[in-house]
Amino acid sequence: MLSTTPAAASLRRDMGHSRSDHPNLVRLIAPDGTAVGDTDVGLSPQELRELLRLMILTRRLDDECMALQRQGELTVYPPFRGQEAAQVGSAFALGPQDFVFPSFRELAAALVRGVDPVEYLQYHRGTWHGGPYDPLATRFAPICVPVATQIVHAVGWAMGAKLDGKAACALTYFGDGATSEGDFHEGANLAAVFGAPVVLFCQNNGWAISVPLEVQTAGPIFRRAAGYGFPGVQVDGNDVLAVFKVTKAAADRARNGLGPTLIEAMTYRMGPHTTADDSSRYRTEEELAAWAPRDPIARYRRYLVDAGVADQAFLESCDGEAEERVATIRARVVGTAAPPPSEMFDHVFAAAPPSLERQRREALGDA
Amino acid sequence: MLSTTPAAASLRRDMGHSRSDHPNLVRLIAPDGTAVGDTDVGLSPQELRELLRLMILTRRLDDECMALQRQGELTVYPPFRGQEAAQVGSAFALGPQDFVFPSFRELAAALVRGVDPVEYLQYHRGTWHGGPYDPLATRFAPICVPVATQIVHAVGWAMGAKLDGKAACALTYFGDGATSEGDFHEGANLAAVFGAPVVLFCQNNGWAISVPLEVQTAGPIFRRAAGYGFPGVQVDGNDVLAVFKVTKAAADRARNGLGPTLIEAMTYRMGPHTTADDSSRYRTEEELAAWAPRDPIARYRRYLVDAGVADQAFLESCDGEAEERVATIRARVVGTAAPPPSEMFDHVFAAAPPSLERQRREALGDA
Amino acid sequence: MPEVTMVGALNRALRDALAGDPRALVFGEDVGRLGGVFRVTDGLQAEFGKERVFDTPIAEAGIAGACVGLSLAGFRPVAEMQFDGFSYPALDQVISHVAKYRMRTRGIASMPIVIRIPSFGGIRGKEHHGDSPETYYVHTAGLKVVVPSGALDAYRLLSLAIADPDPVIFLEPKARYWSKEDGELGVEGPGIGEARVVREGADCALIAYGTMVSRCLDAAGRLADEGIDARVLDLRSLVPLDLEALGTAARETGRMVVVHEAARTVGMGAEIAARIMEEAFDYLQAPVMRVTGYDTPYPPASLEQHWLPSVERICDAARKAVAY
Amino acid sequence: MPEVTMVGALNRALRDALAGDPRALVFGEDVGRLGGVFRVTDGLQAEFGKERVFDTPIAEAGIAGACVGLSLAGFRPVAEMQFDGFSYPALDQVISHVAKYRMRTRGIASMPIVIRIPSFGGIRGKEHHGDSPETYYVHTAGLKVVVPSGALDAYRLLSLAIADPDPVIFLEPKARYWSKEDGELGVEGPGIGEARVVREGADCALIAYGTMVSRCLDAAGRLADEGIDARVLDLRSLVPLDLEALGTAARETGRMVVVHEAARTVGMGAEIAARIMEEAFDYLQAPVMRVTGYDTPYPPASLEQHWLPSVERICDAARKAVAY
Ligand SMILES: Cc1ncc(C[n+]2csc(CCOP(=O)(O)OP(=O)(O)O)c2C)c(N)n1
Ligand SMILES: Cc1ncc(C[n+]2csc(CCOP(=O)(O)OP(=O)(O)O)c2C)c(N)n1
Ligand SMILES: [Mg+2]
Ligand SMILES: [Mg+2]
Repeated sequence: MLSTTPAAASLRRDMGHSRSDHPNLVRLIAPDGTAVGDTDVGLSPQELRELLRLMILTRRLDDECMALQRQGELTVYPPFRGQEAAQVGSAFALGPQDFVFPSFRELAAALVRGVDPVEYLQYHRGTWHGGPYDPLATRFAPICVPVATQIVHAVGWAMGAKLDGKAACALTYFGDGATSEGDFHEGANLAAVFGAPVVLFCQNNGWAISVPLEVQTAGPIFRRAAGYGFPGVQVDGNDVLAVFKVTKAAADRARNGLGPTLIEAMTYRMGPHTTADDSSRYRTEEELAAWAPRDPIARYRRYLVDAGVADQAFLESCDGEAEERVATIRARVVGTAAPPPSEMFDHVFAAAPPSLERQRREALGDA
Repeated sequence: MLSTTPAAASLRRDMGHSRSDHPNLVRLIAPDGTAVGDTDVGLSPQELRELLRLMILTRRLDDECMALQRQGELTVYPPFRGQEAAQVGSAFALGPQDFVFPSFRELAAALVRGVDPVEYLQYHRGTWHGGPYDPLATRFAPICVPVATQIVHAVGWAMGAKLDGKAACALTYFGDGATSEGDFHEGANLAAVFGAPVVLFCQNNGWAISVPLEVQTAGPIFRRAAGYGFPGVQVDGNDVLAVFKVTKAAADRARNGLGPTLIEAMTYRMGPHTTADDSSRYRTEEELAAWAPRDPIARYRRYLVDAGVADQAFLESCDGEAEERVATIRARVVGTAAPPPSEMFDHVFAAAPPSLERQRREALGDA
Repeated sequence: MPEVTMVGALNRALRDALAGDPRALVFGEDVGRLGGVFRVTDGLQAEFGKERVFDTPIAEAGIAGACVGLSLAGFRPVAEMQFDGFSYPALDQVISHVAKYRMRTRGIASMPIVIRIPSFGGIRGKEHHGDSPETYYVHTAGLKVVVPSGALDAYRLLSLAIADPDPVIFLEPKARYWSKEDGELGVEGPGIGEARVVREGADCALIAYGTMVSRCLDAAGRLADEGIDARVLDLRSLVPLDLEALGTAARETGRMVVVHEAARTVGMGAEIAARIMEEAFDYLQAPVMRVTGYDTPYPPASLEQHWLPSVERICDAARKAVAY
Repeated sequence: MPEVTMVGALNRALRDALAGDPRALVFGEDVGRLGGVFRVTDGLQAEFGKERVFDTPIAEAGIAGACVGLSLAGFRPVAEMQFDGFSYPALDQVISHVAKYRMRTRGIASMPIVIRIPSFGGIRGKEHHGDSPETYYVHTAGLKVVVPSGALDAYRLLSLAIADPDPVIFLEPKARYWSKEDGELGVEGPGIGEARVVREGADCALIAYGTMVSRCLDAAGRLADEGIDARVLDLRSLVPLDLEALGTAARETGRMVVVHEAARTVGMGAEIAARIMEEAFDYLQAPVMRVTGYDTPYPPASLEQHWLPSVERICDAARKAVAY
């Protein structure tokens, strides 16, 4: 039944091998750390180092979350290992006025945006839905599990920003699998028609749980954009500078009133779909091995060191800081208890109607 | 709020003026009836005449339906005037093994496919939903009102035809408005992934009720296809030979295992959305006047006469036959009564469960 | 006192909301230049501009989802779904987000959304143009659901719905669109969550909403001729439900008939029967009767009079309840 | 006798259907190579090939819509929605087409579709992974809706559902997936539309389906210790509903408790309360009690034990009914 499309298959095979295989792919740093494009993306040395620091920190945190889940401190956790550049590079390109609409795998982006990881992780701890960080204060919408549904929220917010005449954009994260949903399409088309300032950021990590890209779509995802009448760009999602550059350009474009952009960041999910998943059931060791040398952190570290922007001391400080911060996060996560059951009734409506008040009493007694 | 996209606006403005305005448009006969492409599409003179006969007949029938509605014999009716070439040319390109999934404005296509117009019109008479012609025998699915939903049915049927190894395709009709729905997208993407033999036939008539094309989409519709990884073609929908040609090619392609094609037929709805609509509220006399000279029937009639394929006698016979057939249809439509109320209960399940049987007795007595 | 149709009253409520709250927006399919297929939004785009009153592509999930994003941006979206049967593509966004966003964000993100849906049958509509979608919404915790039965209350309920901090599904009974009422438009009167006794009566109570309220009044008239004194309760608000009013009616009459167009199974009639049992079991003199649409798809126009609750069916049920 | 889990029994039912009917197809998200996120389709692709058991893109409306087209092409589609909360994007296709196609075509076009949906809570799942979607389907005329409570009946019901000429929504209680039963798998026994008394009792009847059946059995055990002899009825089939069995239970015990996880308002409990009143009003000694999820979104994992009907809540309701 499955007609493996040669285009999609070769895309996955070639991705990252050499740039010329991939005429459309934006890449500034090759997997071996050498510059293959203009790496002056307008960032200061300190900012360049900051990108590395954030990737090291978030990876360390990701690892810790896996451990926390194994130890029963989180109910389930979807790791982003391998996707650090895609998330850090894109989130770093936004300003404080912009609003992010994540999917469910964007802890790294959340951290970059200043969301408290402990509050974020309450979702995976099973103590609250969505966050429960403040989405309005952080300008980071709640974790959104129904695939692709958050895309339309981002478009709606962007329509509002445009109505308000604000120079701000929305950026929404979603996966390759999400592009098959009707909501992706309705969102993209609405964004185009209303000229909404939104960046549609697809982390194409090659898999949607066990379903490979070629079962998800028969054409490169970035090419969808032309059909809606806005630009689509494919970027090496493991090249943090390239991701930063295309996202910055798309966000500027949006804020300047030029409408949406679709970014397809080619990356790879090195871990399982979630801690509940056994990815050895559907993908090969060879595929994993082929992606290992394209690691986003190793590549960028080497580039920065070679360029003289980062030295050994800096690298060590990153590791040290990560260790420390993650220890604090762990302690706070482990320390958080379930909310009182009354909260089930508190937030359904601004004011609970009498029938719900009765149910609250039924559940909790007259307390 | 509405960002009128120049591309879409100029498309509507230019459509039909001259071919060179429109590099992508397939056109064989210009609005003035002169050939502007290779008009040898593999049809015999008799078949060429048949196309004209069918267009004349269906337009006459369309007019009659409008009259029937005004006289209270139909509850509501969506006219297709102006779209005869799009429907007749495409339906004529299919074989008996193919299956059509219409929207709600395809009476002309239904007639070409051999559906009894009287049974078809029961829908608009309010005596039955969907048809009630036999969709399996006629290979013409029931009228489908929820916009775009039929597209996925067509894809499902085509997946089945492919599984059965049949050299058959599905063709689904939908409007420009339908392309904004999630179901359009999910259907197109599924079709691509499964290589389903389906022709996605969009009658772009410029309007979705009162909403013009440029509010519906910011890019030409046929260009969506590339994003899914299959061909998209834009055709002059008022040029019956061009429509036939591209549809035949797409159907052949599908039956030969090469997967889906998206056809965007540029046409115009000369009448109101339905008899319940007052289109003067939202579109101008000038726009209507600009489309009048691009009439699909006048153009093709002149072409056939000039080419010596049709003569005055033939044209008169067409009119005469149309008059006669439509009179019969009218008489039969007017003669059909409502079905017995028991039918409300008869067709919900293969066998009504006891609780529904009770409701039947409640409604109808123990009869 | 001026006479107003329900369409006119709804139009005025939207106009007043747009004028009174600069954050209110009205959008949907054909609500702009056309003024909606039922003209409920007539003239609003001309008056308030294309930025605040606008047409969307045909994308119901997109419309509902955009409401969520616009709410986060501080707007008050008032969206239209063109018909009951075309509100279903938006159900996922409504169930998964519109209803849950406040809960998910622990009350931080309000969803002051109104989704207007011309609903119910009785206008000889085509398939998908006569559905009663209330159960889908009423069962979804986090939504309020209201249904006006006449013009004045339509103004009141829509004004209150737009002002409400929570999402309100606003079901407009198409068959009552052209019904007229005399009186001043205003929001004074019963709020969301309050039912209204529209006819006093001591022998039994007819419980209804939307189009069925006037049908119950007709039935009550006929029953009066037979010596049966029927009370008629207009629920107005399906969520929250006025348990007080239901309990009172049950205790005072002991004989209850619930009337709605929706299919019977898990329709509002079931909920009301269950609630009445919970509220007033000892007062019930007869089982709560349900007069409803049948458990079949809405039938074609030519059969709808056999499907919709008729005055006769309502009277029959009331007679049975009284005679029980 | 062999011991089988519900997952194993469902897997066997699918395998037997694929083997027995060359027109049967199994598809959905991750049902192929992975064998489904719950392994219900484990090994089926290897055994029957990628043509008959296949993964789809993440497109629930597309999956449901494809079922319609495949039915017209003469297939028997057995589709999976990955979770309750992800079945909603397909609601439009299910309500507008899957449920109505037979009616629309006057019985010419059968829709022998099964849509399997892992459902309900109790597994400490994330948001959208613990919903009880039955009301949406039960209210939609034209669908059958069944829910097994144990492994053997899961085999029977799924086999019957696949053989059924009409669309069946097959809700699989996730919390029971790993429950085990001893016995031979077979289709003999109660059909779709028949409830089953799983424990006899004369003082009151507990009505449940899915996960709540075993909880009711636990409650009945505890009640027995207190001298209350509770009958437990496993509904199995929500549409068609076994009115006979409900009527009998009501007449014989006079005290009824309905238990489900879904939110209370217009949940199955409402329908059952209303039906029982219609069937057996004169026999009722107490109002029908509802023990249900609350009218709130399904809570986070850490609170689910406060939300789901517990043995204690069920016992309380039964005590109240008996003492009424
Ligand atoms: C509407 C919906 N359908 C199904 C699911 C179950 N599901 C969760 S994640 C996932 C795969 C998503 O793949 P992709 O979009 O590529 O994101 P990734 O997991 O790779 O980050 C699926 C099918 C869901 N969450 N929502
Ligand atoms: C899902 C859905 N939403 C809304 C409608 C109401 N409606 C009926 S026809 C129509 C416009 C369709 O436009 P288009 O697809 O261009 O087809 P055309 O009418 O031009 O043939 C709309 C909005 C519908 N039938 N279905
Ligand atoms: Mg992915
Ligand atoms: Mg159109």
